[in-house]
Amino acid sequence: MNKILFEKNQPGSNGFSLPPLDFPADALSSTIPAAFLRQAELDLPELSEVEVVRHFTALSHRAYGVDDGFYPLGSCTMKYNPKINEWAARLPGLAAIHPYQAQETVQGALEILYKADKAFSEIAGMDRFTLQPAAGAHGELTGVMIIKAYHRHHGDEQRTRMLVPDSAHGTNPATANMVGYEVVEIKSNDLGLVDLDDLRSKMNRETAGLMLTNPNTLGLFEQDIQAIAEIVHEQGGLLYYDGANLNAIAGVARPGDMGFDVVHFNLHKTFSTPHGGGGPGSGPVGVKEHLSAFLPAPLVECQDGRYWLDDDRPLSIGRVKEFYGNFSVIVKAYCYLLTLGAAGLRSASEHAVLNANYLRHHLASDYQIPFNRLCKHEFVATSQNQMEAAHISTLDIAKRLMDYGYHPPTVYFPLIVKEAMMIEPTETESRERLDEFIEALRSIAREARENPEMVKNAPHNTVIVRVDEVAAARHPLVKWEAEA
Amino acid sequence: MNKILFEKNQPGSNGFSLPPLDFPADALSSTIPAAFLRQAELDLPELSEVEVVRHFTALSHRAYGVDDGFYPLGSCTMKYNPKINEWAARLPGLAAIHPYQAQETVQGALEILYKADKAFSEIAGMDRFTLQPAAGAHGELTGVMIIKAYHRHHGDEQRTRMLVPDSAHGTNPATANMVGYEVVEIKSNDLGLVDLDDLRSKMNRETAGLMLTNPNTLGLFEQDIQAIAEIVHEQGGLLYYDGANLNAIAGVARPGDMGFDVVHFNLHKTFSTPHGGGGPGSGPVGVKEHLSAFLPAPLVECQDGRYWLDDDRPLSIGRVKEFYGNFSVIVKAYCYLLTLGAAGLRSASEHAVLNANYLRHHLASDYQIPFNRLCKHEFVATSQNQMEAAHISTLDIAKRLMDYGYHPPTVYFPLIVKEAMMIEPTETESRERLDEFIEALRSIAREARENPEMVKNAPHNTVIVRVDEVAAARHPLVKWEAEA
Amino acid sequence: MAYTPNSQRVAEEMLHSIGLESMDELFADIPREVKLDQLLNLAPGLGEIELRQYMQTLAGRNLNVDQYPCFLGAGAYDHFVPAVVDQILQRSEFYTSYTPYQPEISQGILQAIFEYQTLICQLTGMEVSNASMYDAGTALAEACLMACEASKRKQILVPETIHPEYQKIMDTYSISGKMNCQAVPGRNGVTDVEQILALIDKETAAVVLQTPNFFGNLEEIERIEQAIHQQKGLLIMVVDPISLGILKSPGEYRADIVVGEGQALGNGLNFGGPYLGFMASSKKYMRKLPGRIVGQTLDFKGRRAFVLTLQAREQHIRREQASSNICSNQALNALAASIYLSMVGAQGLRMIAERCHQLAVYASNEFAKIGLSLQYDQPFFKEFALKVKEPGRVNRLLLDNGIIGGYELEDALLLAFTEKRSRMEIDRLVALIGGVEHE
Amino acid sequence: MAYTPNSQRVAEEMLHSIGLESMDELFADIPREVKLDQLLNLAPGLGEIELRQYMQTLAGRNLNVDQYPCFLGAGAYDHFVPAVVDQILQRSEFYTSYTPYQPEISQGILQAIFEYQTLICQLTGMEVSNASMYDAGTALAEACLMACEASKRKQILVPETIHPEYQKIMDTYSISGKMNCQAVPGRNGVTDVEQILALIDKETAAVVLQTPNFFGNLEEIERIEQAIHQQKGLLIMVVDPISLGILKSPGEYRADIVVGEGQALGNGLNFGGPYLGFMASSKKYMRKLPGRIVGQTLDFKGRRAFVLTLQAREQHIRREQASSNICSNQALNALAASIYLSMVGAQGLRMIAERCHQLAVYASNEFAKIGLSLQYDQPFFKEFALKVKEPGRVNRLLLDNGIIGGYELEDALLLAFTEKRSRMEIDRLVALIGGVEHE
Ligand SMILES: Cc1ncc(COP(=O)(O)O)c(C=O)c1O
Ligand SMILES: Cc1ncc(COP(=O)(O)O)c(C=O)c1O
Repeated sequence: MNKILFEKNQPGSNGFSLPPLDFPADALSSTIPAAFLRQAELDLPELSEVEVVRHFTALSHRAYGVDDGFYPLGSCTMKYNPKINEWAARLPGLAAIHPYQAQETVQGALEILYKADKAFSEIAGMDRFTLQPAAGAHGELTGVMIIKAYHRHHGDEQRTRMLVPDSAHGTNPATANMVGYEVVEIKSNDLGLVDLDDLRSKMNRETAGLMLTNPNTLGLFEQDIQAIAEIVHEQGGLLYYDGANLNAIAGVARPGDMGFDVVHFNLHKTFSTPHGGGGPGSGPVGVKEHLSAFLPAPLVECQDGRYWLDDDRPLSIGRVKEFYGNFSVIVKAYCYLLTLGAAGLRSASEHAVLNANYLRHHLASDYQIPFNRLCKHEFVATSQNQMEAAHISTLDIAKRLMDYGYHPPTVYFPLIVKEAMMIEPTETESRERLDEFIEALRSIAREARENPEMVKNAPHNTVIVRVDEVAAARHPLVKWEAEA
Repeated sequence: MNKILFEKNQPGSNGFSLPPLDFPADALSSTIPAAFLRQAELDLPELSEVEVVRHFTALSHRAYGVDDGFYPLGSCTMKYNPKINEWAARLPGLAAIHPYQAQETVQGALEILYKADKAFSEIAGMDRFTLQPAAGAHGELTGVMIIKAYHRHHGDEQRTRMLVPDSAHGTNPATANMVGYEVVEIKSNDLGLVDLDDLRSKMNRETAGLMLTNPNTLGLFEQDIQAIAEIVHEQGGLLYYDGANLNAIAGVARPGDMGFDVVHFNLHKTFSTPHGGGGPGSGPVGVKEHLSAFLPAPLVECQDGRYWLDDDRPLSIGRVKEFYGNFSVIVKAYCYLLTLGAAGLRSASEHAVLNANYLRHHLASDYQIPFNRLCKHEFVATSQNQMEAAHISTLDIAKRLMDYGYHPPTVYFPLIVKEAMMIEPTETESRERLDEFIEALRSIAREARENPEMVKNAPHNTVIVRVDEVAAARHPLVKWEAEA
Repeated sequence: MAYTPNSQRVAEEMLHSIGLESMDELFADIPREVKLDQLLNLAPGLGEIELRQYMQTLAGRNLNVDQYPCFLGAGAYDHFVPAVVDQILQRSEFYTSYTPYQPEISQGILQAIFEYQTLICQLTGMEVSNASMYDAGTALAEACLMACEASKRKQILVPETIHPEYQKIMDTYSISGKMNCQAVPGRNGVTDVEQILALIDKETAAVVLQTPNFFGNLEEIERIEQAIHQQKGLLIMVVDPISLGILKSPGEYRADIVVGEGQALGNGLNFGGPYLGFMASSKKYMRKLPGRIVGQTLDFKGRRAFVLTLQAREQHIRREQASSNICSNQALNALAASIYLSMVGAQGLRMIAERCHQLAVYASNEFAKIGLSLQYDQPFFKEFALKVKEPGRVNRLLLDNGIIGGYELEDALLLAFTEKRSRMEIDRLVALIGGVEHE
Repeated sequence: MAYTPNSQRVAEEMLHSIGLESMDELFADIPREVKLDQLLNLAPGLGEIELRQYMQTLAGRNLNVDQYPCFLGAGAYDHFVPAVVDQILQRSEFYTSYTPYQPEISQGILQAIFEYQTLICQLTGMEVSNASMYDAGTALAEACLMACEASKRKQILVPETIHPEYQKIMDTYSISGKMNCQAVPGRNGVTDVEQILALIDKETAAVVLQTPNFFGNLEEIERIEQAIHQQKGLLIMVVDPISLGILKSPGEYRADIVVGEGQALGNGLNFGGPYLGFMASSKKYMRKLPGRIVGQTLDFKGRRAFVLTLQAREQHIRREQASSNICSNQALNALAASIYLSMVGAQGLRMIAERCHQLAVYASNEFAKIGLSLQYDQPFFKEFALKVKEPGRVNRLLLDNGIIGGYELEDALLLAFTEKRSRMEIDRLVALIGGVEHE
């Protein structure tokens, strides 16, 4: 049943055709020297159109999206992706335009970029945004490059270290490393927050700054954020805001007001653009005035109602992406902003936080919640109770949730919590959905006590059961090979 | 899990809004007298957008279309529905136009109607088409009304009978009745074809004509068609062509050349437009010159490259449909015609017939095939072998096919074959698909011998098992009622 | 481009496997005299690239209502359609499937129809709905046939305030001899109640009333309802589903059969189709309804299930005894209607209906301010006839100014106002029409 | 419009159930000084009706390539995209899902990526492909970092015939200090082979070669390949995937890492994004590849299954030791590429590549006929630089005549020819340019 595309090869079945050639054309070999021409066979599968459609339709039936149900994948903000935004991004006037068209022929597109920059700046409390970065990690990269360029510009070449909390997402340290910084880890304290003493002890003039997620990956707001900013700034460092968790506070508080110098947003999280099974995303980066000279070029400017691309930015770090970023994604996020407006944005955050606290509160009787106090848009539970009772791990619970029709939460992250289960409901889920989910998790807790094998061998109702990941990594088979 | 829309009602969850009112408006009661205003509560379910999307997405997962696999539903021509046609019909210039717009503002739409008429006429061997009818049965109705109008016009009011073969689709006799004719059934002979003697004995001057499907519902070409036409015409009758089976002969032979006076096409069969879970279809009706005055009005005419609607047709039967028919469906069919062209259309018929004969040939060893000779685009098999061996009916086999991932064939039709199983593969299926299907049916035949209960209790892998149809009809519950 | 997957080589192998040599032999049963000896006279096939460009060109020859504000109504309305609707309709499980004959594999479609039936009953206040008809006009014609059969009478009274196309369709269907449509002239834009009352007798199978009627005006129903029911005839009503957000439902009026054009419920204009006719009745007439009906039942494991039911009414069982021949209907359009109604909800529908009406009232007031008046002095819903000297000329001027004007009546323009229209657009409309009229 | 389903009443009940009184209390942990005390300065929210109209207005302010034939290329191409692609992409199971972390519930997406990887390997002739990068430019920058890490060297030789934006991205990424990009001037529109050969030494981590290069010309690879491999450096190639329908694949050239802009494979122009960078390498470098990789394995019942594999390379495991930070990639665009390649097949891709080339050759011949010549005398694929006096003026004239012209170089116009262009369009292009040039 479950054949690979290549196994469905049916020679001669492909019906594709081009318009008839209506001019004399010579053989390829007369216009391209033979040395440049392909000798190797090009072995792509041949399928009829209906078989292509059936193949991918069948694949879709083996996948699960937000439109299929509740998707409490922590840190990923799997909210509803509005359909009107999909429609808008597909308008020929927005989809069928070339990035190098004369600027007077793309005024509508430039206007969107310009206004998105303005809106993001307002939401972040920053002064200027670049829309080039293609995802969150790419935004981090851009932001940290800006930090480096800033320090260089100020002759601060000695700053070779970047502080990153131990609760941070893996992209944070990886980013710092990629930009050439030595990563210095900051400990979390008993409250799950940045340990100020540790921060103080590690922040110095050799340090470029601190990358922080706020609320952090435990879903907890860094209440000492002002102190943190002071410590970093005092030593000449800059504060980077990983906006993956912005959905907790958009319209309620602003990174800029907290003292952050650079921020990235994840449009594919907070701003409702679909994740696409792993992308495309968009990770715009905003900065305060003192950093804006370093933003990638070009930026869109506006004069007398005319929009234009300003590429004359001598201090710019350069370019981090072809053209102007993931434009269609930006269009969808912009539609979302227009739909919600100021009040809607705030209300979305409120409901996101309410939903998370509601789940946290009602799950606490069955699951250990290490930091069981007011959380923001997500929280971390663990399988400790179940582990103690019946050696049931977070992975087991995650797998069993699939049998109940759910996508599992994020698991084993953040690293500072053992057997972490990071649950983010988002604001687009109704109380009914949450209650059902609570019931499912309670039922699994019951099963863990009464019928642990059921949980340990889960999932049972999926198209495959658990896979041998170790074998996969040890003997990687990363493309299809015809059987000998 | 499987809740009805109304059971998902969540008061206050609907997020729909209108633009703000930017002018003063009085209360309704001041502009509409109270007697006209609704008193009864309007009880529609309230859902958030994501829940609407999830509801219908989940429903889609409990359905099966051509894009999900082989769909050999005889008489229904479940061929592939090309995606480019869906795209074309959704172009704002074709989808967002009002039927009463000034004709100079819809020249492109009128051109499509005009050219579709021309193309259908060429394919049918007829002189003129109306595109108003919304489906096959509606085409029949239109065609038979035209026949009646023709006879009336010629003072032939005494013609009160319509001949219909016993193998005909139910819509044929129902149509004749609906137009006020007495239906006279013509027997099929041992070859499964119209019994000429019976026809001769029943055709007379009180008879308006004969409704015929050719190839007929057994998938057999009425080889005596010329004699049939002569018998009917000799007595002043007219010959109606039910085009449901046109997919067998498009581009190979034409109803007009066979002597038919009126024909309908099913664009949702032969011309690849999707069936939509039961519609919309389109059933254009074509006639020979002597009948064209009776076609519904308006028709599209063309002069000097300008297209216009001609409503001045005094002999017209009138109108059978609002506006100009199911325009979007016609657009898709027209795209299909443009894609295939003359050679492609013929080739499609050839492959449709080849596929049917291939299946017939290779299934004959396991299934009784009452008329096991050259068929056209479909053929009828039966469960007689299985019935004799193990009391396994056609219904059982049909249900068991679902477990193998197939949509069942049409069953218990035509009525003249006991336990009929009408199989129409269409031309868009590959040999591999056919071979798999043959294998499945053979396997079921084996099961019928070796494990009959497996077949009798089928289906096993579907979301529900067989239903109690008798109870449904006896105590009809045809809308959702809130539980008391 | 071709959609046939079997290559020539494969086709030959298949032919051989069944003992044939050539494709031609597959057609050996067709007499030579009726077989084509050449290709049809059609253009050669196009690839997708060319088809795309060609269809774009044709589409470009039409002005569309996304570009030009549209005040045309007259039975097809430029109402708002949420993006969700088409997103769902494009799910191929829905649009590439056939009528759900096999319930085990079609529960999704059957349930959707069952929900549609329920929604239509809610909206109309009726007890039973079928799964849809081709459009309002054909639904009305079949409703009349149904009334004739139920009452064993033939006379249908049809006020001339009904949509002219519906009237034509009824007339056309009358060729059967099974019904007799008698037109009853209107008065001041509504049905002449006195005249109808005078005509109703025990020959009358049904009276048809459309409200809002073709001119947008609201019809008085009560007295006619009483009269026709007294004579044991039927009341057939034709309604605008959007209006039911605020207007009294046919159920409240005690109608026997209700039909209407469902296009406004989530279906685009599409140059006139596909739309859908909805059709509902009281339980009494359930077994006389044409078309598909889905019922709820249980599967043999006791789970709720849906299935096509009451099929004994239909052509494929009843054949020449069936009173309707309908087979395929407008299932996908009905699905659009269900999605639409789920998206807007009761409150949304009320808001939409109210807004349409408010905009129409606003427009009529603005026209009044500049001395233009309505053809009829009647309560209206979202559409009214504006008196103008030369409707054709007005429309041309509007078009020149980027507005799709109204439906041309004699000395009047029938103007429709949907919730998509804005005050600004109406102000322009009024100014432009005022300009011509006061020339 | 709102997407939050819980009404105020429900929200209050929820608050109470967790012991709170108001929404504000949910933010009690945020210090007052950093909390907003008013709404953001953003416009009030729009309903779908208004949003629709507004976005249509904005879209209407752009000229699009469906209306105007487009001869712009320079890294983004107006290639044909079959309708099937978007139909599939709109299936919400694909586009509303996250990265397939949980294999049991994501087999469809994992298999699609596995197929994508296989297709890219086939196309490039390489052994391993990742699941996609953001675009060609970032893929190239990461390929260079990868080469540096693999070779433990820092110098990257970058001919100036590479796309200028890719060069800029590489330069930007060099801020890390992990690599050093040395630009090497071109000669007559191609890499100056002699100069590169002279520069290659045992400090050289890699040479980057783009073919067809930014100017559309084909680069000579062999001698450079030999030299860099002799010095144990890497050959990184940047290729146009469409060209691989006819041109020698990087695998045949013995490239070590290959990247390219995958936009042309079924992705629309979208004003520059989202596109996708594809990235493949020989097996030797598999464990140094950035990004997701899907592998085939078995589930514990022995069924074929797919899973994200070799994750030890990635940031979420390796953290500050990871050489790339990439997390989300361009999965949906990669899916588009797979659908595209399945739709056209090997033969179709060959036909498309050939047609692009033929059209370009036809155009160059027509230009030659009227005395206009190419900037460079080199074999090209689908794009070439035409010498013109004032490129900006030519482009404006073309635009006035409904044609989207080329990319403006100094004294030249870079013109691209996809299979969507027709002889007629090219004839007009030639005539118009001829007109200005011969003024
Ligand atoms: C906290 C945090 N930071 C960064 C990222 C990386 O974002 P992206 O996947 O868009 O690159 C994620 C994504 O899950 C995240 O949760
Ligand atoms: C032979 C035949 N005639 C008529 C019809 C009716 O066509 P429609 O469903 O389009 O009304 C069918 C439909 O299955 C058919 O097979």
